[in-house]
Amino acid sequence: MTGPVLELDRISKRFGDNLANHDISLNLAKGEIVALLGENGAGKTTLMSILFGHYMPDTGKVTVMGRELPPGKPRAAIRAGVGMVHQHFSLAPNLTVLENVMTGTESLWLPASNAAAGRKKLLEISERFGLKVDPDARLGDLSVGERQRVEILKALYNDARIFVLDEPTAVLTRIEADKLFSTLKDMARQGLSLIFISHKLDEVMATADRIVVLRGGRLVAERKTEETSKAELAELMIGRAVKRPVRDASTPGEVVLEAIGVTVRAGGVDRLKSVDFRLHAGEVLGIIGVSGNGQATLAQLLSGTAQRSAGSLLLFGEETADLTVVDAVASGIGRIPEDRNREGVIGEMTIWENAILERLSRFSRWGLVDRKAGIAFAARIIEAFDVRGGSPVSRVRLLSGGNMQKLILGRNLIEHPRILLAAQPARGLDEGAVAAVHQRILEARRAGTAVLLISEDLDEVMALADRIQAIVGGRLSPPVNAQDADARSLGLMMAGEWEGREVADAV
Amino acid sequence: AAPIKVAGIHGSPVENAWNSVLHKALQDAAAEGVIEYVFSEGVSGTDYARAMREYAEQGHQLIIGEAYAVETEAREVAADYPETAFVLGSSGKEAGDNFGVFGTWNHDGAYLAGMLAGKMTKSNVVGSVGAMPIPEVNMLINAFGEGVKAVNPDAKLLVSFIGTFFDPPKAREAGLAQIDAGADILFGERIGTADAAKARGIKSVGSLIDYTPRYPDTVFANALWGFRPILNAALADVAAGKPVGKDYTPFGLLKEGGSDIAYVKGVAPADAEAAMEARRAEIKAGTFEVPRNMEEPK
Amino acid sequence: MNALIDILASAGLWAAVLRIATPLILGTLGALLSERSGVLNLGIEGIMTFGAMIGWLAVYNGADLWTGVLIAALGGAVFGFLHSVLTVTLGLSQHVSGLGVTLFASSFAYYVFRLMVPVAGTPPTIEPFKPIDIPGLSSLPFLGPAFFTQTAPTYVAIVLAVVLAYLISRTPVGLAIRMTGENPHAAEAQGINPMAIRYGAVIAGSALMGVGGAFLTLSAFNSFFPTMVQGRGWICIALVVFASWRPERALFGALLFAFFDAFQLRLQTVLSGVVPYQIFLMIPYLLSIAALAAMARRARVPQALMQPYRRGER
Amino acid sequence: MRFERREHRPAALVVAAPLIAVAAALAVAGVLIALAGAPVLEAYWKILTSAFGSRLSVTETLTRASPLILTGLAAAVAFRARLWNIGGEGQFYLGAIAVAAASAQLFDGWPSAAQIPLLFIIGAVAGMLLLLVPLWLRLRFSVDEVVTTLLLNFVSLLFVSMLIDGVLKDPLAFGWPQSEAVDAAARLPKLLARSRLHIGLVMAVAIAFAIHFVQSRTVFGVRSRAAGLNPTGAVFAGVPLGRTLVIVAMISGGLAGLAGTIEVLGVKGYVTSDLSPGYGYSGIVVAMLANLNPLGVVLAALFTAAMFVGADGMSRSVGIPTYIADVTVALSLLSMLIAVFFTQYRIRR
Ligand SMILES: Nc1ncnc2c1ncn2[C@@H]1O[C@H](COP(=O)(O)OP(=O)(O)OP(=O)(O)O)[C@@H](O)[C@H]1O
Ligand SMILES: Nc1ncnc2c1ncn2[C@@H]1O[C@H](COP(=O)(O)OP(=O)(O)OP(=O)(O)O)[C@@H](O)[C@H]1O
Ligand SMILES: [Mg+2]
Ligand SMILES: [Mg+2]
Repeated sequence: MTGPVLELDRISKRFGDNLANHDISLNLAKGEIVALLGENGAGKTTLMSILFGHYMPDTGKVTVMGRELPPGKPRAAIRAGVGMVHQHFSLAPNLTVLENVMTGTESLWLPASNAAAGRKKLLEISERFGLKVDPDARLGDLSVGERQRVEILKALYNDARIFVLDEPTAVLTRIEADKLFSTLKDMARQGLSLIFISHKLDEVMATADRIVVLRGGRLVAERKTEETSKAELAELMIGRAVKRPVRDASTPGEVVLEAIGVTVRAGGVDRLKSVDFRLHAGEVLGIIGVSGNGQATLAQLLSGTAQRSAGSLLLFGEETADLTVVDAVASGIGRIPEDRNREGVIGEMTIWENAILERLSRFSRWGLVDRKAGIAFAARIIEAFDVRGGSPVSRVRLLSGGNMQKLILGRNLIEHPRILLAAQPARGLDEGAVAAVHQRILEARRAGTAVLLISEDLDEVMALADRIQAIVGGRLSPPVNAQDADARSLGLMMAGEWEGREVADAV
Repeated sequence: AAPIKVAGIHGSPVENAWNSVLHKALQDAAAEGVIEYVFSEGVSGTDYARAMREYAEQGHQLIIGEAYAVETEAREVAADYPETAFVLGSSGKEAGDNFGVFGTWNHDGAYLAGMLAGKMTKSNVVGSVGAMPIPEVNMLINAFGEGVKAVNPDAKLLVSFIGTFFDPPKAREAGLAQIDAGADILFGERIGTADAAKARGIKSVGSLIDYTPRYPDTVFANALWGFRPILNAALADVAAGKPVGKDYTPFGLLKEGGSDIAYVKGVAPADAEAAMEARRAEIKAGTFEVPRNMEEPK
Repeated sequence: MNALIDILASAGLWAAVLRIATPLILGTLGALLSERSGVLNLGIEGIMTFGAMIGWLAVYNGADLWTGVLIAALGGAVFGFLHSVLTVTLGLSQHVSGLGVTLFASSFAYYVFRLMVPVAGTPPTIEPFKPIDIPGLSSLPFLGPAFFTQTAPTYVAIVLAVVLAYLISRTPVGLAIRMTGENPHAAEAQGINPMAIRYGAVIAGSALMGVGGAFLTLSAFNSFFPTMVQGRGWICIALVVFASWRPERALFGALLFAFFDAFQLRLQTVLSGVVPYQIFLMIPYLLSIAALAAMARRARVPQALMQPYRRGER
Repeated sequence: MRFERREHRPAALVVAAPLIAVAAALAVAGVLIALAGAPVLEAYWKILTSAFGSRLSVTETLTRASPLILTGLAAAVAFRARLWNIGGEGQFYLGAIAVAAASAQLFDGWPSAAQIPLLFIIGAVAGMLLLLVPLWLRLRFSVDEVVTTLLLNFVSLLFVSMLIDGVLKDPLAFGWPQSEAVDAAARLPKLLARSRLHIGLVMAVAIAFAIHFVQSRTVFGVRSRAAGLNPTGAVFAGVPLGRTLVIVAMISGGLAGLAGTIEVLGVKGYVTSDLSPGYGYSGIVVAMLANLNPLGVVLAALFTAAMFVGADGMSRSVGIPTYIADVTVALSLLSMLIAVFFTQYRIRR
């Protein structure tokens, strides 16, 4: 074989006082798939952004096919055959798929854009790699999975030989993810080289040829996949062994929350269709399903941000009227939102303000905020939940995702809520953080909190939940006990395979 | 005697015809050594009172300007600076000893120009474009219309207001609209009107200043207004230490040599010119008075 | 009623529509180009003023008319550059910077004008653009006087609207501008430099605004007056919205507004004072707000409008 | 070259930046003054003395600052909650015309003590109403308010111009388009005789302190900030977004309306269509200069007013075109914006 297609040579990058990358060197061979692993904030995205020219490295150079890339020029990287699928999608929602793909691919000074040729090329590529799209669809109308496809097509369209995918599966379901990885392997077989970033060790083990681990901005290990294990990788990432906790047996208490025939209508569509469930004290009820099937609405309903249009909701045995955020918080429902950056925190506000925002009335008198009490409350959370990276008066924006999540958990759990609503609580977190979050949820369960866990992650649900219901097209399956469930049967449920029985139950 | 220190405060840029009449008279006086002249232009209503006070505090003896948009405040300022003489264009009355007023009464000239236009129109429609229907503009347009009707009772007068003092392109459009509506002579209270006439090859009448040099083949008559007689009267009062709290308007009348008609001979029919000159003599002699109608022309 | 029909049937009305619309077309296209790349340019009122002044001043000092137009474009471009530095490079808030540019450009224009042209009665004049006679077309009955007796800049403005519509929807650079206005991060990921695109769009747009202003002094009239732009720039901002950021609709919007204005001026000659003229002047603003409300759900607004883009910041 | 956000702002820089900005603006203005053939150093001195050098100049500076403080606060309050109210100018005029109408038509002859407080309320409500329209469009149709508030300025000004040319026209104003004068009892007491300075200044400063208190200490302050910074997050935390924005809009529009009110009651006595030399727009710049801090608004408004009054007076003293005043103000605003930026960001490579 010829030399590596890509060489990163002694890359360093500093943000303020924060050393994001330190002296990192990395090679990639033709047809190879490398996985980049590391905790949140380890510097993975930074490294890839330097490779792609989004960021200027402080030192070091990037060489593609033997030619050094000028730093800080995405255009040069694209020309050299580097394609990047970003952690946060880089797409223009008001343009069509074809326009998104074609923009920037032609000389800007051409008097006309050759859309016909572009369409032909796009369709060819989508055919060849089995990535089906409608070139004329408005991007904003596509689902997350389809957008992911467009991102990949964009890179392929640019004749990329080297692919960088930053947490490509973070927002995909298991099924979509499996499809994605089979496409990626196919691409590698066709001679492309890939680097992907992931926190999911299963995917990494199943897909990568080689695994590179970053920690604290440094490259700490490099392993051939066949020579390593999930346990070793987890330890390399975090510097110690981590094991995800699993629930132990317990007997559930009385019913604290019951939904009977609840329907939620939003935007002219029934997002939840006559769903029933019961939540007991001291148990975890897992709601599993492919994203877009109504779990967000279910979470909103119980968070107090969406209202039902039919059915009844019994909270601690009593019929509730419309549940508002204030009611929910006041009646002891702890809420962990699905999107911590958008919903969970206000990044520009301080940690203490974020800690008390949803229970402001308790931290105020005569409409005046009790700053002292708020700071003390935040300090207690930081202490008890091991939130690292800030003091009560520093801005939340400065916390990493994992620590942000700990803060959110802390502000909900420190007061021992009777119900905890946890929506995708470990999404995007690294192994260590996932373990910590799971630990907290199980502790709460042990203390008698009723936990409603909404997740797309089968492993997570099977590890934490006592009973499991699947959500499909806004309908909830009847519950199954976790010990009776396996991946296969849950997969069937997620595909809606309970319909026959459901009718029987309802009679 | 030492030149009198005079300050001019112009609410508009001094290009504006009305202000340019004041400005020119003041500049001439300064050139002759009669006064020392400083000025501010484009002074908005909010700043006007401050400009007055600043000049008063700087020791200017006479302040010339316009009170139209600040009638109340201007009088308050004058009351605060009794040592300074204020003579301002105003729609109101004089106040105290040191606040004199003057109006812009060049309607005599407008009437006379109307007499020429009335005889010249073939379509029997004449147009007029004004800024907005304020009394002095109304009076001017009405006088022009009276002049037309005096010699041609069948003629019709079109009137447009552009709603602003400074939009020559708009005045031009208004003029063109009137030509489209049949007018074949335009009275331009606002600059820009004559441009419409010029574009369509018809004649037009100017106001306040002599527009003929600017539009030689278009503007054949102008209702001139002169500020020098008013200024001289005010200066004389200041020099003599007499109160200026009076109305200086009459010094701007044709009778007093303040206003007049300037026209290009031979454009209007000879008999029309003769009739007009006869009327002009009557006005000078005081035997004829042009009606002063300040109602909004319809 | 007959009077109204007479007005509508007069060629003069339609000729006036084109004339009144010209500076609005140019200004609207300029603002639109800039907004399509994600930058709101509230400097427009001042930039038009400066263009009106500097274009006229050049011609007054001996340049020919088209050179005057070019200089107005350059003058506009300079202020576009200033606005770009503030909003694109520094990422300052666009409306604040725009208001600052308007204040600066207009007062600077007046100051320079006053220094260069010491007052002498009414402002001096230049020989403006003359209506061009298009053989065959100009002599057509009704159509000729209505549509083919304009000065050259009017035709240029209309052609520019078509060109810009084509540029934005059909060319690679148009695509790049649109993507930058929708999501600059996406543009950068495609190898486009969003900063450069924004600079280009703002500067080119400002040049158009400058030309729009110069139309007032080089064609609609023949001298410069301080304050003569009279809010035409703000109308352009409204028209961009009314046009939902599409050049061909901007052309229509400018013509529609000019129609109201020309109609209003003619209506006065038959029914003076019946409808306050202010009502007519409010129309473009109210229509734009209504258009916004009607189409807001369809999300035609460039999504990154007014969002600064800073490299390497998340 | 790239800019990096500073996590900590060096105190020295925060002090030095505005000084550098003013120096830069004056340097450029100096070139223009020199072009006009005037002595530059004397001109600088005159700017200073015309703004602060005499009883007249000080009172004039303060008089001009009074409405600016209020329009500046109006912008600052709204911007804090990410409500882009560019409509201060229109709200100013509606507030002004409302009090002019009310005083002349309804309260004629009422005693000051009854009339003035009511007029304040009426002026504020008029401003509020004008801002509630774009807010409603935003909440109901998600129409961006930058453009709607901007456009409503022109609608509002035309509306006022229609009124003062129509039903509210002062019959004693000889046909000039202006409103009837407010009742003498409605005029605000002067702070100093023989000046234009009125108690509106005291009120504006007091309001700035009140708003500072509300924003930093109250539940509403925290909520409105949250709503501005991250609406989705705020809703999740139980902040009633619509209600919070409505209150913010009422405060913001109300303040701008109040600015118009004090200008009519304190200075002019009636409404004309040139009542405001762009107070609404300058208020936005003032708010930005102050970094949206209510107390900073007071200083920024004083600075802006002093710059204008100083440069305007200077032009009269040294005999150069008056337009230099606006040029100087524009230059200092632009350079101040840049300076504020560099206190928040540093250059990296
Ligand atoms: N634009 C930026 N400005 C300042 N600091 C940054 C920026 N981007 C990254 N960092 C810093 O660089 C470090 C590495 O961040 P990076 O995004 O590369 O982490 P990551 O490994 O991709 O994490 P994750 O797994 O959560 O995506 C972070 O700790 C952060 O402090
Ligand atoms: N714009 C920024 N400026 C400075 N530091 C930043 C910036 N963005 C992120 N950081 C830093 O980056 C670190 C990691 O941030 P990052 O967003 O990658 O976290 P994360 O764990 O990856 O979150 P998520 O899981 O949601 O992606 C944090 O410590 C934060 O301080
Ligand atoms: Mg991350
Ligand atoms: Mg990352």
